[in-house]
Amino acid sequence: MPFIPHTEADIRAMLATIGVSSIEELFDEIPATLRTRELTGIPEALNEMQISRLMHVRAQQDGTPLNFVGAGAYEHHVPAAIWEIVTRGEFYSAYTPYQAEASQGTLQLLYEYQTMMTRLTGMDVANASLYDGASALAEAALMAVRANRRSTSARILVPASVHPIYREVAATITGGQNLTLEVLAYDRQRGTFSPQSLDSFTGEDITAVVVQQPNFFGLFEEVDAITDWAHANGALVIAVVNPLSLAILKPPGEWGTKGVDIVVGEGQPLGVPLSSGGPYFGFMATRKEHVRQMPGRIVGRTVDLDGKPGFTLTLQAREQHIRRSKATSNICTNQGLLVAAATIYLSLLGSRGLERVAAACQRQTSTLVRALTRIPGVELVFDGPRFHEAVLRLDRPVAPLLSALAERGIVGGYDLARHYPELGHALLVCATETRTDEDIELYASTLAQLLGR
Amino acid sequence: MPFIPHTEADIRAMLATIGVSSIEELFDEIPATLRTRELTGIPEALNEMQISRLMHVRAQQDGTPLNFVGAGAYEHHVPAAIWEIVTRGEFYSAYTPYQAEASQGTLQLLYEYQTMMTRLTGMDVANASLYDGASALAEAALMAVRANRRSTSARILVPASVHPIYREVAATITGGQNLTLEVLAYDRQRGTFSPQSLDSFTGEDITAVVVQQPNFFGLFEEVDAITDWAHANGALVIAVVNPLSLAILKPPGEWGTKGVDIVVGEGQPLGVPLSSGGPYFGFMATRKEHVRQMPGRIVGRTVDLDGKPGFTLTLQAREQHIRRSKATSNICTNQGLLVAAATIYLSLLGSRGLERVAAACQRQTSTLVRALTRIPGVELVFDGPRFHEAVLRLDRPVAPLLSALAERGIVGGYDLARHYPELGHALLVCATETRTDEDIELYASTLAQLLGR
Amino acid sequence: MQEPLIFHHSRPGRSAAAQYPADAVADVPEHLRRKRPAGLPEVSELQAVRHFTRLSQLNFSIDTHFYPLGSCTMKYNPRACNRLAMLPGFLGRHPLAPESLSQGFLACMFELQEMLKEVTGMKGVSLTPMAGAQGEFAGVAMIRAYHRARGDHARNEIIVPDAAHGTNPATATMCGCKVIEVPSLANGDIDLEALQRVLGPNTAGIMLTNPSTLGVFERRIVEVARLVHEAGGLLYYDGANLNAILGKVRPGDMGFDVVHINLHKTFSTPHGGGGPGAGVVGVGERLLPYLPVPIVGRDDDGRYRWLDERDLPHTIGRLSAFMGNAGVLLRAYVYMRMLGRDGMQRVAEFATLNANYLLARLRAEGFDPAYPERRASHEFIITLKRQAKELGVTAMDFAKRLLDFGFHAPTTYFPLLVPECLLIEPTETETKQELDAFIAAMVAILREAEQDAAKVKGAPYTLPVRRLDDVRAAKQLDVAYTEAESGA
Amino acid sequence: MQEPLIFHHSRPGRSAAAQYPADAVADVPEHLRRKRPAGLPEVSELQAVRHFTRLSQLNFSIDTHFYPLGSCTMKYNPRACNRLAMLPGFLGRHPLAPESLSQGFLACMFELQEMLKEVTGMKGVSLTPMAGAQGEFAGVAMIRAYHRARGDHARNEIIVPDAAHGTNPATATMCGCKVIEVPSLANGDIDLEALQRVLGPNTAGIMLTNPSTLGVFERRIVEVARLVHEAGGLLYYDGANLNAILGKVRPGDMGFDVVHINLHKTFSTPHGGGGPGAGVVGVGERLLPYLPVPIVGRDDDGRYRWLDERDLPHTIGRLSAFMGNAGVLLRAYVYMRMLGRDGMQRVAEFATLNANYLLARLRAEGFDPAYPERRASHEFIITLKRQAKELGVTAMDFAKRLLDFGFHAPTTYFPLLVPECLLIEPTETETKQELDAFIAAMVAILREAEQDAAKVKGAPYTLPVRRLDDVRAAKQLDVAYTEAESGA
Ligand SMILES: Cc1ncc(COP(=O)(O)O)c(C=O)c1O
Ligand SMILES: Cc1ncc(COP(=O)(O)O)c(C=O)c1O
Repeated sequence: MPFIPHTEADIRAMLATIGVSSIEELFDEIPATLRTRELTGIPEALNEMQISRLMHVRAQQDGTPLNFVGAGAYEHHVPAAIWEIVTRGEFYSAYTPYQAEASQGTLQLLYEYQTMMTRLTGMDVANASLYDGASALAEAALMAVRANRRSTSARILVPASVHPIYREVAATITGGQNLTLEVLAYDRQRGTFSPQSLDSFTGEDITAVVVQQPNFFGLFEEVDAITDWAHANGALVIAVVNPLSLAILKPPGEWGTKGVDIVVGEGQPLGVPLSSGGPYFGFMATRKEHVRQMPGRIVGRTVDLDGKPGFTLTLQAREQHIRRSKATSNICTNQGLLVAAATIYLSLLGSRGLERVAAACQRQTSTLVRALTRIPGVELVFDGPRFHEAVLRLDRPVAPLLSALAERGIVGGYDLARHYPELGHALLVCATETRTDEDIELYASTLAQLLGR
Repeated sequence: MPFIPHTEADIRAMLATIGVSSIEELFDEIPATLRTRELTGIPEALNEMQISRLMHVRAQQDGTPLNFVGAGAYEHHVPAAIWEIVTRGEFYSAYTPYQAEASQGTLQLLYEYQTMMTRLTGMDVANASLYDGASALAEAALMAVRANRRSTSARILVPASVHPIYREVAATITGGQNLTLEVLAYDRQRGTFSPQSLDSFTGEDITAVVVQQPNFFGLFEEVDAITDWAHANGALVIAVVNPLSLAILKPPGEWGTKGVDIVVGEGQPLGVPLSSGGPYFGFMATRKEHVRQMPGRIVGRTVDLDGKPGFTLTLQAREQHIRRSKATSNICTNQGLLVAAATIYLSLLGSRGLERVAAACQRQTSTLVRALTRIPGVELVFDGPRFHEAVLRLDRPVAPLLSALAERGIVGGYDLARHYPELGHALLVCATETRTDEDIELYASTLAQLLGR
Repeated sequence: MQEPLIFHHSRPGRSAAAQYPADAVADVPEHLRRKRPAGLPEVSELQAVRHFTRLSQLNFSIDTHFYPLGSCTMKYNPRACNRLAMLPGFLGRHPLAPESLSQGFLACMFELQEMLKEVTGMKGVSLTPMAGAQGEFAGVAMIRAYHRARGDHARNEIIVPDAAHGTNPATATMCGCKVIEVPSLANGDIDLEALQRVLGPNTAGIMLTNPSTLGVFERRIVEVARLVHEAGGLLYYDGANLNAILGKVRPGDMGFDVVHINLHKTFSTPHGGGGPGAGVVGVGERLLPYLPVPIVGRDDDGRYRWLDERDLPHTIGRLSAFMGNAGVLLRAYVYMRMLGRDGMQRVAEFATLNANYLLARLRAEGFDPAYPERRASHEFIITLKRQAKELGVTAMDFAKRLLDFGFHAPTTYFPLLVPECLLIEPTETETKQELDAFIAAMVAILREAEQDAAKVKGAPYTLPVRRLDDVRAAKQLDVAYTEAESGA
Repeated sequence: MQEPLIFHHSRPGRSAAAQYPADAVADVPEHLRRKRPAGLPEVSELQAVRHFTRLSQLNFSIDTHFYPLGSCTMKYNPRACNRLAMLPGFLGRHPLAPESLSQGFLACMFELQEMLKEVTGMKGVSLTPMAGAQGEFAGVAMIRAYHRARGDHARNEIIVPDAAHGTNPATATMCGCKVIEVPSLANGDIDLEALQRVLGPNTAGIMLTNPSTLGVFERRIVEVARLVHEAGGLLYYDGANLNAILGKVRPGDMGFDVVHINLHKTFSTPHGGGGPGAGVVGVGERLLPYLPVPIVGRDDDGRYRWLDERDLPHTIGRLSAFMGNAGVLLRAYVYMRMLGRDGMQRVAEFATLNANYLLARLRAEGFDPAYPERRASHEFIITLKRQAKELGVTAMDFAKRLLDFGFHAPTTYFPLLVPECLLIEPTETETKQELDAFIAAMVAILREAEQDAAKVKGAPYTLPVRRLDDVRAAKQLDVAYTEAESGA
C-alpha cells in the first residue's frame, strides 16, 4: 500500500484497541446512502517508476523553447544552491511556524526576508508573502481602503499601464466590496501614465493611486510627481514594482517627497523558476503606521524565557484565525517556500549582483530591440529607457506569427491585441540576462524569414 | 571572485597580520624559475548561468536512448527519495568520518549498510565499500592470498564466464605482485563453468577459485559444487555477485556445505544511476575469521564515555594510514556516498521489494529474448533460467547493427566479438524492470526492420 | 545552537560572484535611479549555503518529526512528487508559452481536473486558487454571482458553524457578505434548530467542512443540505478535511454545490513552512458558469487548450496573474496517479484508523475526549480543561513539552469553542510505533504535570530557544533588522 | 538526539510499496533459490526518509561547519556542480552507450583532460582512477612498466619521505615495490644527503607531494628531481596538495614524471562522507604509452571517441569496469569551467593567505608551529607537545573540544613524525570571520586546558555522543546488527 505503513498485525491490534472489528466500522456514522462506490474515474495506481517515465515524457514533450516573453514572469538564472536548500525536508515539509520554538529556521529566514524587502523597497515593514503579484495588488487596494482613514470614497485610480491581468485580478478580488478601481488612460505617445491626467481629480476624495514601475510596457513612470500629487490630495500611493528592478531604480520608499504607502509586486524574479506560472509569491511592504492594516503573516524578533533572541509570528490579531470575519484578509497558507528561495537568492546576489543582473537584462532587451527593429516592418512603439519589456509593432497580425515562431522553438512574445487593441499589431517582447546575443540573433533571423525579409 | 569570500579589507588586514605586503610574497619559497605564467590552456571563467546552459546542451545532445545493454551496469528505477537525501549537504559535503562524534550520521548509516550486506550475502562482515565491482575482485584476489595461510602458490582460478573486464582489471591491479590468475574455459554448450573442469586441479595448491553468479552471460553457475570442490582442495572461494539477484538467489554464505569465503560485487544496481559508469561502489563481505585481512573501512558499534551506544571506524590497523606499507590495501577514499544511496535503496525496497524487482527483471529479459528470437536470424545461444542478460547470435556482424540501432535511439546490447570471438556474431542483451513490453516491442520491430525481416 | 542573522555574516564587497554577469551598466534616468545600494547581505556562496542549511536544521518537519497538527494533514510528501514536478521541462515553461508547446503540461492539468471531479462528485473544477482561503473566496464569489445572476440581490448572508476555521468568516467578509454563526450541539453536530432560525431570504449559503473541525462527521448532512437548499441557499464544502472521507463519501453526494480542496493537505503537496498550497475549486451544475479562469479544456481532436473569459463569459474572473500554483498542481497530479483508484480510499481508511486508535489509547490513559460519544474522523479533540484546572498545566504547556519529546505539537486552542484543546491529526502515513511513542510522551507529560507542573510550564528545554515572549514580540515590534544595529 | 537503527523501525510486512512492481515471480532452480527473505529492513517510505534525514543531521559537513581538516582540502562544493552533473541526460547514460550517442558527455571529458594537462604541465591524462590511491597505483604501475620496458628489471624500490601519506607506501607495496623511507630535515625539507644515500640502481622512483604533508614547500625540488633522474628513477607527484600551488607552479615544471590529482580536493568534488573521489593521473612524455585506459580521444573530424588497448598497446590496463567515476569528473569539469583561467590561480593564493593568516594568529596566541621558520603553504602544523606535557591535554583532546565549539577538528596525529600535531587547512573558501572564530575557540580551549584540563579531556559534550571507546570497538567487534538482538 503506497505510503501506508500498516502491517496486518498493526491493523489487527489497532482495531482491537478501538474495539471494532473492521476499518469499515469506523465509518458507521456516515449515512449508508451517501457512501461512495468505486472511483471508476480514477486510473489504477502507477508505481514510482511508471509515473516517473510518464512525467519525463510529458516534460520533454513541450521541449525547451527559447523564451522572449515576460509580461510578468521572467526567465532568470536560478542559482543551483537555492532549490537544493529549499527542498530540504526541514523547509519543504514543515507547516506554517505555529510552534515558534520548533520552527526557528523558517522564522529567522522570514525575518531576514522581511528585512531584505524593506531595504529593497525602502519601506519600514514587509509581510511574509501573499499569493502572487496580482493578488497582492488586490490586497493592497483593500488595505488602502482600511488604512486611508481620511478617505471614505474607496475610489482607487489605476493607470492602464499597470499589468492588465493584475487589474483584472484586483477587480475580481475586490469585487464583493464597495470599492471602485478607476482605470486611467496612459499617454499614447510615451507609453507611460501622465501625472497631468491626475489634475482632473484634484480636490476629489481619492483613496489611493496605483502606479507600476517599470510599467507593463517596461517603461519608467514619473513616480515622483504621481506620488506627490496623491499625497497632496489625501490619497495613498500603491506601488507595483519588479523587485529585481529595484536594484537600479529608486525604491518606492523614496518616491516623491514622502515615499509611497504600500508596495506590492511579484517575487518570481528572485530565484523562482518560471514553472508554468507558479508557485510564485506576492510581496507587500508598507510604512510602520499602516502595519496593523497589512494582511499576511509577519515575523517578529523577541526573546525567550532566558532572554535569548528568537523569532515568532506576531501581530496575529490582524489575521483570520484570531480576528475571523474582521481580519485584514482571509489569507492563511501563503507562499512560504518561495520566500525561502527569494531570501537565498537575495543573499547570494547581494546588492551588487542584483544590480548586475538588472543591468544585464536592460542590455539584452536593448540588443533585442535593436535586432528586431532592424527588420523592415518591425518598429519600436515607445522610445526611452526601459526594463525587461518593449512594445513592437508589426505590419501584420501577431498571433499567426507567434504560432509560426513556436513551431521553430521560439516563444516570441506576448500578443497585446486583447488588452491594448489601440496599439495595432503590437507585441510585447522581453529579454533577460539569460538570453545571449546568439539567441537574439536567432530570433531576429527567424522572424525576418517569417516576415519574408 | 567565484567561491572566494575575501573583501579588500580582509586581504589588507590579513596581510598585515602575517607581515607581508602582498599575497605574492607568500609564495617566496617557490623558486622563481619554476613559477607558472598564465594558464593559457584554460578558458576564461563561465558564470553559473553560462555553464548551466552549456551542460544542459551537452546533456541533451546525447538524448535519452532506450537501453538494452547491461554487461555490469543496470538501468533500474532509482527512488526519488534516495538522491534527495544523499545530496543533502550533511552527507554530500562531509569527509570520511575520522571524528566519529561529529559523524554519527554517516557512521550509523555505514553500520546499517554493513548489516544489510551481511544479510544479503549470508556472510559475517562487510566493509564500507571499495571502488567498484571490478576492483573489488582484484582486492578479493589479493585478500585471498593473505587469508589462505595453507596455500603458498598464489594461484587463483577464474572461469572465463566471469565478466571479462573484471578479469582485466584484476590482472592490472594484481599485476605487480606474484599472483597468477588462471582463466578456465566455460562450457560452450551451456555457457556456464563446469565444476568438472576443476578435477584436473585436484590435489594442486590453489589459493582461491572465483565464481560469478549469475555469470557474465546471465546464467546460473553450479555454485555448490564449485564451492565444495574448492574447500575440499584447500582453496578459498571468491563469489562475484549481483546484489539485486541475491533477493532471489541463494546467498554465497550458503553455497556448498560451508559457504564461500569472500563475496564481492558491483553495488550499482542498488539505487545508483548509470551515470556513464560511475561513481558506483564495490562491496565486499567475508567470514569473521578473515576480517583482519579485509581491505577497506569498517564501522563498529561501541559505547561512549557515558555508556551510550555510538559508531566509529574500527580495525584501522589494517589500513594504510596506520599500517602504511603493510596495509591490506592502499585504498583510502572509497565510495561512501554511493553506499548511502544503496542503504536507502535497500531500506525502501526491503526484502520483498528487492525480490519483486529481481523477478520483474527476469520476466522482462525473458520477454526480450522471446521478442528478439522471434526474428528469423536471431537465436538464443544458451538456454535455461537466467538473470538480466542473454546471449543472442545474429546472422551478421553485430557492430554495424548496433550503430544502426543507435541512430534510431536504441542501445541494443554489448558486442561480444572482442572478448568472446568463439561465439560468432554474438550480442549480449539485457532488460530490467524499467523496460516495458512496448519498449521491447519497439526494439524487436526496429531490429527486424534493420535485418530486413 | 543558534545561527546569527545573515546580515551578521555580511561584509561590504563580498559576493557569490559566480551568480551574476561580471559587467553590464544600468541605464536609468538620474531622477529615477537608486542612489545607495540596497543593503542586501554580502556573503559568499558557501556562507549562504551554510547559513540556510543551518537554519533549516532548526525546524521540525514531516521529514524529521511526527507532526500531528490537527486540520493541517501533515502527512508524508512523497519525494517523487517534488522530483518530477521539478524536471527541467516543467520548470522552464513560461506561463504564456503557446499551447502548441504546452501539451505535455496541459495533459497533466486536464487529467488532474478530471480526477478531482471524480473524488469530489462535482461537475467542474478550476485549478487556479492558490490556497484554501482563495478557494473559499472563489466559492463564495461564485455563490454570490449565482444569486446575482438570478436577480436575488438580497442574499448576502453566509452561515458558518461556530467551530469554523477562521478563513471561512474572513472569506465571507472579503466577498462582501455578512457572517452568521450557528452553534454546534454538545455532540459536535450542528444545531439544526438554530440553523433553521437563521436561514431565510438573505441566506446566500452555508460553509461547512465535514467532518467538522471538531473531528466528527456531521451525521445529518443530508438534512442540512435540504434545509439550506429549501431556503434558497447554496452549500459550500471546505475541503480542508477531505482526507477523512476520500473515496468514502463525496461532497457532491452530500449535497454540496461547491467545494475547495487543499491539495497541500489531502493530496500531500508540501506545506513549505507556510505554503505554497493550492485550493482548487469544484462545482456542481449550478455554479459551472462562474468558475474562475483559466481552466484546461480538451478539444475534439484531443488537443488541450486554455479556456478563458471567452469560453466562460460568466466567470467570476481571474485570481492570479497566470494559472495559480502550477508546480503544486503537478505534485498533486503525481501523488494522485501514484495512489490510484484504490489508494484514494485507503487514505481515509488509515487516517481514520490511526485517529481512532490514538483516541482510544489516550482516553484509556486518562485524557478527556471533547466528544466522547463520537467516532473520531481523521482527527479528534482532547480537552485538557480538567488538567488545567487541577494542575495548572494548559494545552499550551503540553504542546511545548511535547517538543522536548521530539514531537511536533497538535493544533492548540482551535477550534476556539473547546477549552484547552488539542486537535490531533496523525494522518495515514504514520506507523503504530510512532503513535505509541507519542502516547507514551503524552502520558509522561501528564505524570510530570502531576508531580512537577513547573517543569512542564517551563518547556521547551531542548530546542534552539526556550519559550518565546509573544507579548513582547507584538508590543516591541521588531520585524526588520535595522542598519543602526548592523553597524553598517 | 539519537536515532534508532533502521532495523528497529522495521516491522514484518511493511514496505515502501510505490517503489517496486506489484507482481512478478522469480524463476530460479530450486537448489539455487534463496530460502529465507534477506532480512532487510521493512519500513515505509516516510520512515526511511525520516530516518536518513535525521541521521544526516548528526554529521558535521562543509555545508554546515568549518572543517579545516589538513591534507583533505575541505572547501565549498559548489551546488551547481552537483545539479549539473545530475541532469537526466548524464544520469541516464549507460557506460557502454555507443560513441554516436555520447558526444556531449565525451566533449566534457576531453576538455577536462586538456585542462588537467595544462594545470599540471603534463603531456597526457587518464581520468579513470577512482581516488587518489588508485591514481598512485596507476602512477607507480606506469613507472614499473617504464623500467620494465627498458629491461631495467632491478628497479623495484620506491622512495617516500617519512612524512608521506599512508597511501604512498601502501601503493608501492601493492605494485610489488620495496618502500624506502627518507627523513626530512628540521626545517621540513627533505634530507638530500639521505636521499642520495638511498638512490641507486634499484631506484624505481620517488613519491613526493609538494608542498609536503608538513605544510611546507620543498624548496630544493629541482635538485631532488635532478638527483632522482640522474639515478635513473622517476618522480611521482602526489597531487593531494595541488590546491596549494594551482596556477603558481606546475608538477611538470618541477620535474615530475607523473602526477595524480585528487579532484575531490583541488577541484572541489564532494567527499561524500568517504567518497567518491577521482584520482586522475597525468604523465610526461616518458610515461605516455603506459596510461591506463580508457582515455577520450578526438579524431580529426572533431568527433570524440574512446581510446583503449588497441590505441595504447602498452597501457598498464584498466582500473575499473568502465571509465571510473564519471559523475565526479563531470563535477570537476563544471568547477574548473567556473573557475576559469584566473580563478585557478586565486585558489592557491587565497588558500595560502588563509593558512598563513591562521598560522600567524595562532602563533601570536601562544601555539607552537611545527616549522616556525617556514611559510605555511595551504596548510600548516601546530604541535601541542608542550601543552601535552605541561597540561596533560593532547591534540586529541583539543580536537574533541573543538567539536563542542562548532568546528570540525583539524587532522590529528598526521604526519606521524610531528608529535601531538594538528594539521590545519582552512582552504580558500572560508572567510576571515570564520578563521577568527576558530582562533577564538582555540584560545578558549587553551585557557580551559590551563584552568580545567579535565573539562577538555572529557569533550565533546554537545554532540550526539560523547567520546567513543575505540578500543572496545576493535576488541568487542560489532560490525553488523544481529538477528538475535533485533528479536526477529
Ligand atoms: C478547516 C480549514 N479550512 C480552511 C483552511 C485554509 O486553507 P489554506 O491555509 O490553504 O488557505 C484550513 C487550513 O489551514 C483549514 O484547516
Ligand atoms: C597527501 C595525500 N596523498 C594521498 C591521498 C589519498 O587520496 P585518496 O583518499 O583519494 O585515495 C590523500 C588523501 O587522503 C592525501 O592526503
